[in-house]
Amino acid sequence: MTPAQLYALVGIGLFFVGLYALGVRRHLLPRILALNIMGSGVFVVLVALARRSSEVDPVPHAMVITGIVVAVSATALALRLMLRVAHATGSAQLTDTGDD
Amino acid sequence: MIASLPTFHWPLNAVLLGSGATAGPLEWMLLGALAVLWLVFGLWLLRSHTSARRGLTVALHAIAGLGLAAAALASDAALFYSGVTLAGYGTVALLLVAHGPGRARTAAVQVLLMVLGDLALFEILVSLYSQAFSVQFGDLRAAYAVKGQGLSLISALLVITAGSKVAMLLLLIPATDRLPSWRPGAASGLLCVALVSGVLPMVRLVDPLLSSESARYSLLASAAAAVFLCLLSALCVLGKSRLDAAVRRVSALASLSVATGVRGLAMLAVARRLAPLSSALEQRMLSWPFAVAAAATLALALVLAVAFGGLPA
Amino acid sequence: MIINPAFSATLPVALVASSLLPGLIIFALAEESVRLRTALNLLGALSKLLLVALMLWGVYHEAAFETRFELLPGLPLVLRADALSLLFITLSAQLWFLTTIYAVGYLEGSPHRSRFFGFFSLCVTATVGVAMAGNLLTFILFYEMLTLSTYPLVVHRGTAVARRAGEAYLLYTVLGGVLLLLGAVWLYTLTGTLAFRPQGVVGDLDARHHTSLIIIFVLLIGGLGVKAALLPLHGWLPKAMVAPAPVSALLHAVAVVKAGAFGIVRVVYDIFGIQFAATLGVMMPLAWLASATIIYGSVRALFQDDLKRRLAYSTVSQVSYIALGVALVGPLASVGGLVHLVHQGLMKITLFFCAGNLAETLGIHKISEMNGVARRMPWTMTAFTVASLGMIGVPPIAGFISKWYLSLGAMEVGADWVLLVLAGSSALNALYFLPILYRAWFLEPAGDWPQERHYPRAETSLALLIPPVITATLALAAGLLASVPASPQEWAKLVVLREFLDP
Amino acid sequence: MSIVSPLVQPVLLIALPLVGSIMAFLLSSRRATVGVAVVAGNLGLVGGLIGRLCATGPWQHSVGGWGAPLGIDLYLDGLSATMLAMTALVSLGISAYSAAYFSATAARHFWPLWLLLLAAMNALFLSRDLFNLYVTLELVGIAAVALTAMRGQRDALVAAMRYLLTTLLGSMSYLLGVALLYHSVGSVDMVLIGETPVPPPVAAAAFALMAVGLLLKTALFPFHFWLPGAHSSASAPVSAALSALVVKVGFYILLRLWIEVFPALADEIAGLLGFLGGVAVLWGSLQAILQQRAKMLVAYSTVAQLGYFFLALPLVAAGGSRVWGAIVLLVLAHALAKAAMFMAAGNLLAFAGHDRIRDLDRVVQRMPLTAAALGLAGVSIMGLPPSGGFSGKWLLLQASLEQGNWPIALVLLLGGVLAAVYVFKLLEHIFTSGTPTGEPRAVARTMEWAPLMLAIGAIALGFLTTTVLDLLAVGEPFVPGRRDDY
Repeated sequence: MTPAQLYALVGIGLFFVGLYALGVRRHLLPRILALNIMGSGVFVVLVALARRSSEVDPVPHAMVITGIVVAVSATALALRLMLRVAHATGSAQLTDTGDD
Repeated sequence: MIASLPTFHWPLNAVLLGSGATAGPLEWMLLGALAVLWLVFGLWLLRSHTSARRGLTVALHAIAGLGLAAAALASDAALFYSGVTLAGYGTVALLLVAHGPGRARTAAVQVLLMVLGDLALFEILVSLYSQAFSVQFGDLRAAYAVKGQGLSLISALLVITAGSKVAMLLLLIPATDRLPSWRPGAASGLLCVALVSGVLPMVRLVDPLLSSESARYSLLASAAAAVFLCLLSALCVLGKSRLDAAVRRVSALASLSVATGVRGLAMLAVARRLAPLSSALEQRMLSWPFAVAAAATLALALVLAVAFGGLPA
Repeated sequence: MIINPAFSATLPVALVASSLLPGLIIFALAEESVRLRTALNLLGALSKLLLVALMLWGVYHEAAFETRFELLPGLPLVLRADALSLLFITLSAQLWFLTTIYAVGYLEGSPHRSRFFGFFSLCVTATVGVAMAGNLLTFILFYEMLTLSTYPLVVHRGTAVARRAGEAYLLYTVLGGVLLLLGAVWLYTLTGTLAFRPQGVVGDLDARHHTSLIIIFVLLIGGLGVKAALLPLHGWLPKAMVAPAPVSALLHAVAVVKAGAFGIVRVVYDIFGIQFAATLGVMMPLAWLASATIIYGSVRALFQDDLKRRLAYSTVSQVSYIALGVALVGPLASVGGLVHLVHQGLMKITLFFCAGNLAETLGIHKISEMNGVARRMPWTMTAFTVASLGMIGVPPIAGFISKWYLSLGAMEVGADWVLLVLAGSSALNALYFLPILYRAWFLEPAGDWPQERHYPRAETSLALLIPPVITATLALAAGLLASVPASPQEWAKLVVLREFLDP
Repeated sequence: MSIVSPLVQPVLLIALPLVGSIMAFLLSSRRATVGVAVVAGNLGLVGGLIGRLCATGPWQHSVGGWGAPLGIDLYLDGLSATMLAMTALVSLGISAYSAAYFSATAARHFWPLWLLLLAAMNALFLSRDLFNLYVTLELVGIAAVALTAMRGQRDALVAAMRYLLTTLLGSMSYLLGVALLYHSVGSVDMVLIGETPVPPPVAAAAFALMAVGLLLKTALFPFHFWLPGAHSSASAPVSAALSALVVKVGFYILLRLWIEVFPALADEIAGLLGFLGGVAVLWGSLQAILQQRAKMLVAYSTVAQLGYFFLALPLVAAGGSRVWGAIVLLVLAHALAKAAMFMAAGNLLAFAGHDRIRDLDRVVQRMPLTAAALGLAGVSIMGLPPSGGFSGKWLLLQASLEQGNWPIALVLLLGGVLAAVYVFKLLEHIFTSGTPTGEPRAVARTMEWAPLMLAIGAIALGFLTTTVLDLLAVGEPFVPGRRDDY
């Protein structure tokens, strides 16, 4: 097994860890973190798989950087929203479905 | 003398299914008879207590009279049928106006008999037309000569028509002792209807060149049908008290026979004119189709009698 | 005959627009602007009459009026005027004119009139479209438009009853529309065309398709039978009686019921082709269904005390005469059915006008309240009498002609049992119409009327009185003068000649 | 034809809304004016593009001269043009509505986000490589969530949060799929991937991941759990935007993948998606019928209508581009009609202060234009002629009967009936006479006209069917691998 594949597996592992957490945790903060972990997992996969031949392919790195920027902004929005929700409902969890 | 009367023909192609009117000896005579009777009827109407609705009476009398004239002069089925229905509905309406609601049940039976007769007449005309593809009586008569042979439904229907119309007339009899005065007047109106819509179809449709000695039989046939219908209907009219009603019926029959003696003569005149065509009727109507027809008529009348039981009295 | 093609292409559109545009403008009008609204209505109605006259003249001289527009790939929107469509258009144009006058008088001072007349015009637009549809797609388009534009009229009163009636109406018509749509698309997948052609478009299909053709026929007739109130599908019609009288008149005489019947004629003749349909063996069942409806409607009518409900059931019965005439495969019966399309319209609209007059002037809704009403409203009741005698088939009123041809047609094809059906229907008609006449003319009024309103000029307001008198006169004339050129009867003969007998 | 040279037009299509959004953010007043102007300009640009497209056929533009893989390629064919046109039209209606709808304070949040959303969507429809699609998709999601949360009520916030988690999860799963594909192909260009052989397991895994991600965003049953809450709790124009445009974005990408990248795989899961679509149609309609609040009803109707797009997928294998055309027609019709419906429902809400269907009597009567908008939009939703909804349905019904696929035909018809039920559940209150509850507030004219115009558009689409289909056919977007022959 090449290190690249190892990395890739790790990345996929991260992805599913995050997915699991997203599924089981109720509190919003862990869920947001879980999404970030999934994101990092995907980025790891990208970077790892970038090395398919001797020379390194720059495109995935570009992608990852872009992806990180996107993820950061998304996280920021998520956190702000979480605070608002916590402020409005009194708990940082998604209780009712909102469609009474 | 009659034969010397002039003959006119008016084509009315735009009217109905393309019709026309003819006035020959028979028509003149018929018109004369009708005019007299209808006048009597009119006078009787005006004499009876209907001053409140004189306008309506006059209008209806005029319309029904028009219908009678149209039927008498019509040389084609459609116009004839229109005239018959106009005269029928008009006369019944007039009787209702004259008698008021008191005679509702009588009137109802008369209406039912009239509708029955009209339906039968309609079927006759339709079935003859589908043979002849023309509404002119000439062609229809030819068609009847073909379709009316032997055991034919049409002859039966013809008897029903005649019978039901005459029954409308006779129906006045049993109830006469409760009619207002001048009851012959009332009868004369219905007599016109009976003549035009009951007897005239036979004149028009049945081939007149036939031996005359059987006239009385065939007239008897129609009369019998009429009496059957009439007695049956009378039962419906009088409802509960049957026994004394029956007695009254007999007595009234006698009284009317006297009262209408004059018109009996008139009828005889017509009957003589009709005599030749009667044996044709005999051949068909004294045969068992007639029996079937009479039976059917009775049954139908019974049904109607039950059906109209719920009508307002 | 030579007609400028541009003209012949614009005329159908103009005919549709003549009621569509006024309708759209009326929606925008304020409730108060009665004059303008009435003016628009009459303008539209009159211009439509004019255009129809033009078209009659043209079609009589065998000119072709057609407009096409590519709606779906391979499926154009076709508006075409042939003899059959003109039979229907002429009827609806005339009756629309009269009904408009009537409605103006009837709804005087009631709320939401702009809305009412707007949808009223849309309804007639849809009817004209249905009449001129040159293929099944166009027909469906206007047929659904008719459904949608009639619903607001049915529920116009806004009461809970009206809403329920509207729900019933929608339930039936939407389901009918679904059947129609399915049948049409299926047909299209088989034939590749939906055009209305004489002798139909499916005749040359392979024999293995015949089963599906029969199913398609059932689907189409089912979809149309809802509006034509064929037996199992008639339930909405009596319920829809809650609508104002002009609407009932429109529903029963001009638009909805007629659209269904007309559609049946179209499908049988111009989609399947009468002969082919007969060979499929679908016509006799249709005839039975129609006969059953005729008898059933009459029997139900016997037991209604509400005048409009009795009339509604009478419509259920009478409209099936049209289907019956079509179903008895034969030219004479066809004439009977087609001519009844017009005659039933004239007579039934008269009856509903009169019923409306009674309700509006005296507050009478039930037959048991009608004692002696003829003394108060002689003209209305005269019109009513003429129309109802016509329904019974008494000559020389229009109904007689229809019955005459239907009976002849029945004998022509040897279906003598139909004679019994017709005779029975006549007898039943007599049984449920004559008592009304008896009450109205010969009984004494029972005290005061429920809510009497007095009018200075006549027994009721002239706008309510004149239309029924006119339609009654027309019904009488259509029968008495049945043989003058371009009378309904003659026109129906022309249709039969052109569409069904020509090879 | 627009004055801007065609080579820059696509860039402008993205730049203009972006600049507009920044301006709207910086300006202290006149935000609405700027916004409407920008959206109108956007419509003009799209018009120009379409003119150009019909003249010269599809074409590609490398931003700043950098070609793929490092640069960004913009690509335009009939399909993207149609989606752009849809976005431009609907967003113009929504902007006109919003100009009157929002208070000054709310406008401060709305316009920047809204224009950003517009820019993101334009970019998405123009880009053709998987990674750009990811970025734009994410942008769309973020903007949409922010707009949903904007109203600030409790239910809105909760719904927005759920929406955000869902959409992020979707993008993640999509991105992982992209990564897998990139590994085996070495490019993110759709057509390239479509042409190079990919080891089946990788392809399957990638497609599964991307499909699930997109289905989450498109809210196909059973992934619809987030939609009704978000769409009903947001403020009216936002709901309109979400229902009419945003959900379509995910479907658009799925459609491109379906045609260009995974034709073989796609046909295998067509049955499953079709089934889910059918369930969505029935389930959504039933839920809509059961709802007591107007906006919830409309939201569930969106769930049902989205179902139609997937319901038709089993037909495309045999039906080809005609079925695709029908689907896109339905997408357009739904965009116009649903935007109109949501804005009309917003009018009811603004007018009566509530949207309980039960108490809507006479509220609707005093707003004839809104009532008309509801009615006309309803016609298209029910699929009655003449309307875009009808044309699409007719074509689908035709295809399904030609292929003897009766279940789909029946669901199509049944869906129409159920739609009629819930549409008239709203409409019948136009005519019933009740007593108004509470003191009604006036509604601005534009807020009544905007939905009416869109609804009329949905009807007009029924008459423009052939035109739209011709436009769609430009560059044959529904035939795989047609990209390289221009």
